[in-house]
Amino acid sequence: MGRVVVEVMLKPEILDPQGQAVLNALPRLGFDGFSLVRQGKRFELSVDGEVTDEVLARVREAAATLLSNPVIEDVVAVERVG
Amino acid sequence: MGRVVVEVMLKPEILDPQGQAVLNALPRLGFDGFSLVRQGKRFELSVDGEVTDEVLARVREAAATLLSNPVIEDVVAVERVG
Amino acid sequence: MRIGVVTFPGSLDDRDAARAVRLAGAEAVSLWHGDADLHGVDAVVLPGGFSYGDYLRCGAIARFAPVMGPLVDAANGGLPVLGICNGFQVLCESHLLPGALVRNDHRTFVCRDQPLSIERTDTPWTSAYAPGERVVVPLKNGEGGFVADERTLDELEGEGRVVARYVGKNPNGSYRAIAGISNAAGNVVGLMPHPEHAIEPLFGPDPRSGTGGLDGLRFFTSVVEGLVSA
Amino acid sequence: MQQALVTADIEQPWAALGLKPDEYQRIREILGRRPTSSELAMYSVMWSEHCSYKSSKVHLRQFGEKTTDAMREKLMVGIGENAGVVDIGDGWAVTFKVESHNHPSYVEPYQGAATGVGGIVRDIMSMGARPIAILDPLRFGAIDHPDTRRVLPGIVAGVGGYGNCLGLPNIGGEVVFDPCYQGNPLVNALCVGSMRHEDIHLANATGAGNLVILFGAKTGGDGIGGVSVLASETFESTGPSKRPAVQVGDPFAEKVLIECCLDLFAAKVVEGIQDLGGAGLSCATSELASNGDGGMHVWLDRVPLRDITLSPEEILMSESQERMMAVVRPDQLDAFMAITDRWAVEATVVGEVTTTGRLVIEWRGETVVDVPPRTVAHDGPVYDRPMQRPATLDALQADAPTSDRLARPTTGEQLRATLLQLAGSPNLCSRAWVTDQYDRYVMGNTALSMPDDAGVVRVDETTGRGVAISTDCNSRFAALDPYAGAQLALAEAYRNVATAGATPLAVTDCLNFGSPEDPGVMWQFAQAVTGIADGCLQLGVPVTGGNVSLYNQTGTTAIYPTPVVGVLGVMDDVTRRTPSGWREAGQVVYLVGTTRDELGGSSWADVVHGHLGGLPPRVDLEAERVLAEILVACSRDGMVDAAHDLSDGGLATALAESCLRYGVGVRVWLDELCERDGIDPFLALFSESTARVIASVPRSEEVRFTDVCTARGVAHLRIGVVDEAAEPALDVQGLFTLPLAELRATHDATLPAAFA
Ligand SMILES: Nc1ncnc2c1ncn2[C@@H]1O[C@H](COP(=O)(O)OP(=O)(O)O)[C@@H](O)[C@H]1O
Ligand SMILES: [Mg+2]
Repeated sequence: MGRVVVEVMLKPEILDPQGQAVLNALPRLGFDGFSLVRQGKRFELSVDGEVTDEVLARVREAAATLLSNPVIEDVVAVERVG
Repeated sequence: MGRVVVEVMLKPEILDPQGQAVLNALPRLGFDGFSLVRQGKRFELSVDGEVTDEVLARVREAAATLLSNPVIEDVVAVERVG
Repeated sequence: MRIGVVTFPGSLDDRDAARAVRLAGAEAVSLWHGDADLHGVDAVVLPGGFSYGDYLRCGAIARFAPVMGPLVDAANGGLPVLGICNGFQVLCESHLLPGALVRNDHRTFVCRDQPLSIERTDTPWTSAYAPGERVVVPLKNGEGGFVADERTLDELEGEGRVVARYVGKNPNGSYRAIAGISNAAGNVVGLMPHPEHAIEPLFGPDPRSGTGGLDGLRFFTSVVEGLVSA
Repeated sequence: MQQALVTADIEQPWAALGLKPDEYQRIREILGRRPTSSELAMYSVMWSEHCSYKSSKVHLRQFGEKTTDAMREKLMVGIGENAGVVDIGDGWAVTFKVESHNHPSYVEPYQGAATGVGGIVRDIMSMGARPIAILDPLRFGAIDHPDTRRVLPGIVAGVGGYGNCLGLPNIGGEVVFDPCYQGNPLVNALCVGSMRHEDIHLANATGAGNLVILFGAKTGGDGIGGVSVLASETFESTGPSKRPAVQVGDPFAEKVLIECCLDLFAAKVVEGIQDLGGAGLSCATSELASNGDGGMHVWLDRVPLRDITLSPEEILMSESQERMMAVVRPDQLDAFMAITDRWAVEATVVGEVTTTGRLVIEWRGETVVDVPPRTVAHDGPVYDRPMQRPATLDALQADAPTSDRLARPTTGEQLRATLLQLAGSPNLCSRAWVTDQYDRYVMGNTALSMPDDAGVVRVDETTGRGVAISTDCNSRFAALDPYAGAQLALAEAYRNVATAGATPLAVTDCLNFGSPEDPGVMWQFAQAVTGIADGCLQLGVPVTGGNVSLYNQTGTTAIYPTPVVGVLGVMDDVTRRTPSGWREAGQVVYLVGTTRDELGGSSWADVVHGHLGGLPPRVDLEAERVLAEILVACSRDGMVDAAHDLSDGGLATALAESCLRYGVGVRVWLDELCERDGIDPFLALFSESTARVIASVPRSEEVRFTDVCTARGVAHLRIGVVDEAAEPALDVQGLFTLPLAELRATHDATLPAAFA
C-alpha cells in the first residue's frame, strides 16, 4: 500500500483568518519573533498498490480539480511517501 | 526571513469525516483505486531572522501546544523550508 | 410557473426555499442531486446548508453532483439560477460565478439580521427592488467571506455585477463588502444572505430592524413576475 | 462461551471495568457461570452509573408515582422510552428531552459539545419524530478563569458546528458562570421533535424472524475511553490498547441519517428503532430485545468496522456516533435498503429477533454472549445510598444578606450604578456573542428565540400550532436549598413558557450533581428530585424524561446542585406569541405579582458582594399557575404587546432587557409599589421574588387586562409607560435616567471582551 501527500495553501493575496489567529496567539503563549502564519491543508491519500508515476499523475489531477480551488489556493506539493 | 512548516494530522484512530468525504467523492470524478484519505493541516510560520535550531525548538513546542490538539491530533512534521 | 429547488445531501434550507417559491406564487419542484435532469423547470434555486458537510471546501463536492451537469448548461443558456449561501458557494466552485467564499474573518459562524443594499436590479431575481434599496435579510454562515483577485473585483464593479452589498459593519470580511454577485448575463445570481428567511411576518428578522421582516420575498416574486411577463 | 465454562475460575477484570464485588457476583448468579469477556463488557457498561441510574433510580421513581391520571391525559409516551411524547392537539405530538455531555466537553470542548447535540438528536429521531429545535443550557467556571477561555469558545463552536450543520434552529439555552463549575463545565443539550400521532415509534424488537439492522456510520473505537483501554489490556483477546477516549462527531452523517430515518418511517418499513448512544451496541441490542419479545441473535462480525482491529468487547462498548438500529420485517428489507441506498447510508443486517428469551451474540462462529437481555438492560443494581443533610447548610442559610451585613444602594446615583453593574455582569450581560454563532432561522418556523423568555417554533404550517420551550436553573438557589431551588428552576421555566404565551404541558430535566457516594450530595439530589416531583404534581405537568449526570466534582468539592428543568408549552397559533420587549410608545407597563425582601442567592448579592447565603426566594407554585393562566389569556386575546418574566436581577434587569429588546425606552415610577408592598426602591428593583412579570399593555386593553388580574386576585400595578424619546432611556422617576445607548454598551461588551 502506497501513500501520496498533497499540500494546498491559500494564495498569498487571500485573507487567512485562521493563520492570522495563530499569529496573534503565539506571543500570548510566549512565542515571539514570528512575522506571518498561513494555514493550509495536507491530504494523505492511500492507494491499494504501489504509487506508480501514473498514480501520481492522477493524484496531481485530483489535486488540481477537487482538492484545491485554483481561484484561492495553490497546490504546493504532491509527493510519494513511505 | 526564514520559514518553518508544521504538519498536523488527526490520529489514525480518530474519525475524519472530511477525509472520508473526499474519499467518497474521488470515484465519482473518475479517480479510482484509493483506499483511504485523511485530511490534516499545514502551517507555514515565517520568522524574522534565520531559522536557528533554537527557533526550530520553539516551533516544535508551539506545534505541540497551540497548533495541534494532542487529544486527537499528531504533529507529523516540523521542518525548515526555503 | 415551476421553480426547481435542488437538494444535495446536507442541504438545509431547501424546504424553506420551496416555501418562499410557493409564497411567491409559483410551484416548487424538488430536484435531487443524483438525478441529472432539471425536469423542465423555469428557474432553479440552489439552497443554503452544508452540502456534503461543507467538508473539503464549501460547495466543492456538490459541484460534481449529477444534477450540476444540466444545470450548468442551462445556466449558460440563460436559465435563472439563484444560489443562496451554500448555493452561492456551489456556483463559485462550478465557475458559473467568479471568486470564492472563505472562512469569516472573525472565524466564528455568524447569524444576524443583516442590512443590505440591492445594487443591481436588472437580474431576474432582483427586478422587484428599487436600485440602492436598503433591505434586511438574515445572514448565517461560517464561510461567507467573498474573495476574488483585484482584477475580478474591478470587473464585477465595472460591469455592475455586484447585486447586493453589506451595509454597516462588514459581517464576514467579504472584499468590498460584497454580499451577492451575478454572472455577466445577469441570470445567475449568488447571494450569501438568506432571502427565504424573510418572507413571512414574525418568522424572519425583527420587524423593528428593517421594513417588516418580509424583505426577502421579492427575490422570488421578481423571478415569478419576470417569467410570467416573458 | 466454551472458554467460560472451561476456565470457570479465571480472574476477571471486573474491578477495572468499574464493577463492585457483589455486582460481579450477581452476574455470575444470573448466568450460572462466569461471564465471558464480552458479557462482562456488556454488563459493566450497562450497569455503570451513567446507563443504569443505579444511585438515582430509587429517587426518580417519584416522578412516576407523583403523576396523576389527569397529568397523563396528554402524555402519549412517558418516562422510560428514549424520550417522552406529548399530545399537542390536532393529531400532532411532540417529543423532547434534555441530556448532559459534561465530562467529554471538558476533555475536548468542541467534539464533546458537538457529540452531545448529536446524541440527544438521535434520541428524538428514535421516537419517530423530525427534530425541530435545539436548546443548550451551559455552565462554566469564572469568566476570567483561564480554563474558561479554553473551554467556552470550543463548546459554543461545537454546539453551533453540529446543530447548524444539522439544520436545527437553536432557540434557547443558558450561559452561566460560577467558580463551582471550573473543573466541571456543564453541557446540557435539549432537542424537540414533532410528528403525527400515528408516527410514534418505540424501541422494541418484536416478531420472531424480523431482522435487526445496524445503519449509519461504521463502528470505530470511539469513546470507550478509560474503560476500553483497561478492557483491551486486560481482556484475553488481543488488540491494540490505544483507543481514542474522544468521540468525534460527523454532523453531515447525522443530517443524512435524519432524512433517511424520516423516509424509512414514512415508508412504514420500521417495526422498532433505537439510537446508539452511551454503551453503543450493548445498550441498543439489550434494550431492543428486552422491550420486545425478549430474544435476539446477533452476528457481531457483520458490524461494519472503521478499525478492523477492534475486539468483540470493544465493538459492544464502542460509542461511535451517528448510528441507529432498526427492526425490520424480512419482506420489507428491500424497501428499507432502497431508502438507505438513496441516502448513501450503510445498512447491514446484523441480527434477528428470536423467541428464546436470550440475547445471543456470535463472533466468528463462537457464541460470545448468551444472556437474558433484561438482566443487562433493566435489572441492574439499585442503590439506596446514604444521605445526609450537609452540616454546613445551617450556617449558610443563617448568613442572610440583611441590610446590616451587606451595604445596599439608596441614592438614585447608587441605584443606577448598581443596575449598570448587574447589566454588564457575566450572568446578566447579553448572550449575543454566543447565540450569534447559532442558526435560529433554519426551517423557517422560529417565532421566538434568543433573547426572549422562551424559544417558540411552529409545528403545523397551516394552523400555526406550535410549542414554546425554556430551560432554567439557578444553582445558587439550589445550593441554599435544593428542594426549593429545584422548584424555583421549575417555576422559572414554567413562567418563561407562559410569558411567551404558551400553556405549559410537560417537563424534562437534567440533574447535574456531584458524587452520589457523598451523603451530602445524595441528600441534595433526593431533595431536588422530590422538589421537582412535588412541584410538577402541584402544577399538573408531568415529567416525561430526562437525564442524570453525577460525579460532577473536583476532588471532594461538588458543583452546586444544578437541576436544569425544561418546560414545554403549546400554542394554538405561534403568531400570537408574546415577545419580551415593548415597541409602542404610550403603552402602559404593569408589574404583576408581589415583591418582598428576598435577596438570598440573588444576582445583586453575588455581583456586588460576592455573597451567597440565606434562603432563596419563597416558592409559590399556585401563584405561578394563576400567573400563567393570565399570561396565556393575554396572548390569546391580544391584551399585552410584550411581557417579560422577573428572575435573576429582579425588576431592574427585566426593565433593562425589555427596553433593549427593540431599543425602546420606558418611564417608571416606584412610589406606589414601594408603598403597597412595604419595600424601598432598592428592593423594588433588585429583589428576586418569584411569580412576577412585567407586561406592556395597549391603552385600549387596559381595562380587560386589569379585570383578568383582579378576577384571579393577582396583585398588579401600573409602574410605567413606554416612552419613545429621541434618546431612548430607562427612566426611573425621581431616582435616575439611564440612556439605552449607555446601557447597551455595558450589556453588550462583556462576552466579546472575554472571548472574542
Ligand atoms: N447557550 C445558549 N444558547 C441559546 N440561547 C441562549 C443561550 N444562553 C442564553 N440564551 C438565550 O438568551 C436569552 C437570555 O438568557 P437568560 O437570561 O438565561 O434567560 P432567562 O433569564 O429568561 O431564562 C434567552 O432567550 C435564552 O434562551
Ligand atoms: Mg426569562
